[in-house]
Amino acid sequence: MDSQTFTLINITAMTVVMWLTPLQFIPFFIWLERKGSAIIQDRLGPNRAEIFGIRLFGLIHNFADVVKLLMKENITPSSANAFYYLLAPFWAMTVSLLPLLVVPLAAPIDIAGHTVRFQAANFGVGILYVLSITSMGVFGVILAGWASNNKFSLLGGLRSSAQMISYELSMGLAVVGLLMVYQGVKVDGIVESQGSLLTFNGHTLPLPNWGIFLQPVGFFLFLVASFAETNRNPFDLAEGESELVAGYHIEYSSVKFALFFMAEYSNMVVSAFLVSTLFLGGYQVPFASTETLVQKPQVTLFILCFMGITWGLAVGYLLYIYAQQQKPLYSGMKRWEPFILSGAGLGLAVGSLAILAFSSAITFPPWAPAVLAALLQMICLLTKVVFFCWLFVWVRWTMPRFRYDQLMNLGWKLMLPVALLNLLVTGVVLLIQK
Amino acid sequence: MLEAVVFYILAGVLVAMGLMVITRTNPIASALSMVVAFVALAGLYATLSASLLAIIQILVYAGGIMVLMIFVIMLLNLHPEDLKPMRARAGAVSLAILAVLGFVLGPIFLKVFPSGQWKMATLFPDFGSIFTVGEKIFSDYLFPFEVLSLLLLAAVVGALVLSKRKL
Amino acid sequence: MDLLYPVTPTHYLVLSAVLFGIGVAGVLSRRNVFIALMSLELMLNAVNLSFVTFSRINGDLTGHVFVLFVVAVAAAEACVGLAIVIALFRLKETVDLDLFKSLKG
Amino acid sequence: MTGAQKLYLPEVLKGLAVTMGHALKNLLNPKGMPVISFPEEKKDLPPTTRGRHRLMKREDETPRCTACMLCATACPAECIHILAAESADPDVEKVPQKFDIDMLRCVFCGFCVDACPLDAIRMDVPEIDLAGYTRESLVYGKEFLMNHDNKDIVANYNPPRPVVWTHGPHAKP
Repeated sequence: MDSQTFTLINITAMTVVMWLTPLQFIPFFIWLERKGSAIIQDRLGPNRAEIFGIRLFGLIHNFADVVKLLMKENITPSSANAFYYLLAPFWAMTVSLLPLLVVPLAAPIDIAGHTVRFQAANFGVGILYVLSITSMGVFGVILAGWASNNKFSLLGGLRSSAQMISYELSMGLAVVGLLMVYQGVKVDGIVESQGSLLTFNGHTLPLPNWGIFLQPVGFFLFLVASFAETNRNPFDLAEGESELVAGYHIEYSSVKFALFFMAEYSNMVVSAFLVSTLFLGGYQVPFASTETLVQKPQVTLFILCFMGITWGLAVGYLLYIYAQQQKPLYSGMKRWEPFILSGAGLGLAVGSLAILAFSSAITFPPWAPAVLAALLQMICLLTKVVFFCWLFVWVRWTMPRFRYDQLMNLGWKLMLPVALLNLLVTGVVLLIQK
Repeated sequence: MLEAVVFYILAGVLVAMGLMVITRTNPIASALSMVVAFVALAGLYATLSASLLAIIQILVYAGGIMVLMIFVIMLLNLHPEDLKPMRARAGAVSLAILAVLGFVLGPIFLKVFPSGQWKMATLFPDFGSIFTVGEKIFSDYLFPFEVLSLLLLAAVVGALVLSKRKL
Repeated sequence: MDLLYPVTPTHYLVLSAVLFGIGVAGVLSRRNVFIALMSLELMLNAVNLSFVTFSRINGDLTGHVFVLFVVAVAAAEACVGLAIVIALFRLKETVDLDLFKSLKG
Repeated sequence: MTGAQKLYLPEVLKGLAVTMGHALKNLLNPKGMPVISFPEEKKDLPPTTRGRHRLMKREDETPRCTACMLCATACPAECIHILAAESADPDVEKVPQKFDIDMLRCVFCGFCVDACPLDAIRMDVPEIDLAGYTRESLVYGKEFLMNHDNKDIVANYNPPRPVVWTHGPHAKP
């Protein structure tokens, strides 16, 4: 296989993977949202849907939802503009899947003379691509609001598009600060430069060279702006239930509603990926650069096993106490289910411990170090992404909704000046350091 | 061959959407066709290795100006009698004049500048990227750039003065 | 077939001319102020396409810089233009260009 | 708002700490959640709950109702449908041949109970999960209303205490 064919296959495969990644995250995210909101509000959350008695702590509810949404009546309002009405959900979904193409899942690795890249598209314009794609996302909302021919959806669409445009500015400026610090626009370059340790004035600080430490203000601006961009609480005025019923997707039912719903969650997954890639070092494992991981596979294995042990034990323990402390709540739940799952966690922990114990005896085949490093980096990135997914849920069930004038004031009178000031300070500091 | 296919697809979309813009009765439909036209134009810029401009085209035109336009169209509660279709005679006449002009000027143009006259130059690396364009702006065109920021400020203030009911 | 393939800069320039022509036709034949504004944008974009093409022909970035300026000016124009439209709409309750003739003597 | 509150962020962090505290507490001690898992566990309802209707019976197991139609007239939702028939008992003029209550229309106002001169209809069966798979299953007939009452409630039935007016025209000195 010549290198060109290999690159083509590599890019195609990664494109498919990056398109599917948000889709894979959506059921998990919805489950997280439901269970997270439940435990925040002292509830149990969904626990009823089952397949042959297996409930997986409410995860089966997503399948039930899919079936429900697919079987519902697919309504098109008679006075709606049919073409644009149909176009809107597809537009929203398509646009929400595109930005992930530039996010690298792991550092490129060399296997058998070929370089495998874990990034679908390495555009020269890098992160600007993401900004431009997200700016196209407004049209889905606007179209849905206008084409449904309903005053509530029109109001929702107008609100949400005004909000998205306003916060795009702060988001762009926060990214510009990052570009100034890392001296590049390409996403893989930004992630690579986050692998080293933080140096300030010639001193090396015991902190990774992450965007959150170099641009703390930019990080908060980007985070808040991404909450607003995804129309997420506390900025979900587009669907202010108390006044607009459901906002721009009020007239959508069945599959079309499912598309909007999925687009919303997929947007959040993309935001989580972007925040962790730009500001939390992406795939970089803190304090262990890619070279370290590739050259010392023992270290990689140790970290992997350590993660396996801790997570296995934590998950096992949580599920065990769940199984122990059931009131007759989940009546009809198979009693063995939590035990099996907690056993799996425990098994993961024990297996990791065993590998760790015998790791000095393992001789690595030549391809193994790079693959292990890539695996660890992917797990690291996914951990960060899951954390941000949880943050989205956490904030949603904590914050009340903003009022519209407060939202606009925050965007234009607080965040935009702060972002500009952040740029100024960053520029001055960079000049002094030179 | 691939370049030709890409060019003709993008050009076809661009011209079709341009025609849609001027023929649709409903301004929203026009504006959305315009968005698609801009995306096609961005693609054409990309084939001319102007990657930064392609992104700017989508970011500013499609994501900014057109959203503003659609926003205003929705904001003004247009009466149905406002939505007049294209005036067929005026459209036909203007297109006819343009076609005649094209048929007169086109051959002259092609005579003076034959198809093979211009070649795509060999490019220096990073042509059209954010760095090279930025370097050009902040070295040779610094003054116009600064003046431009003044213009934008004036536009912002002007728009505010014009559209706000009570200052 | 010779005319169509291979794609030369002339093709881009012809496309630019066609786009400009569509814009002119739009301004001439449509009285809806939004569509007239959009046709103006089409004309600006046609010119931008020429700039980029010439820039590509000469391997020089001046055209790109100019396009950026044009985009900025177009943004300013759209912003002020739409503000004027809103002000006029408040006055006349219409978006028909023919009815905006009060300045005419 | 003070300056720190205007910055939003410190207050946001405080709020996040509160919710995270709840989340962790409930994650580690799911038993502590104040949750009733409804269809299996039911909440104890107070004895004065206004629940589903039942028809009272005489000692000879015939309905007390004499099909006087006062309840059906008083009903604002028009959910009571009565068909009268001759009574076999010479002391009683009529009995309901049919006494249907459409629970899908009932608004649980209790006017029928107030209207009944014979105390033949009561709304004291503590059932609040009135659900069914068909509309027909929620139209309760005479047999159902007479025989499906909650025995405990019936045994301990305490009519509501009469209102004692402390002021106004009915006030007792």
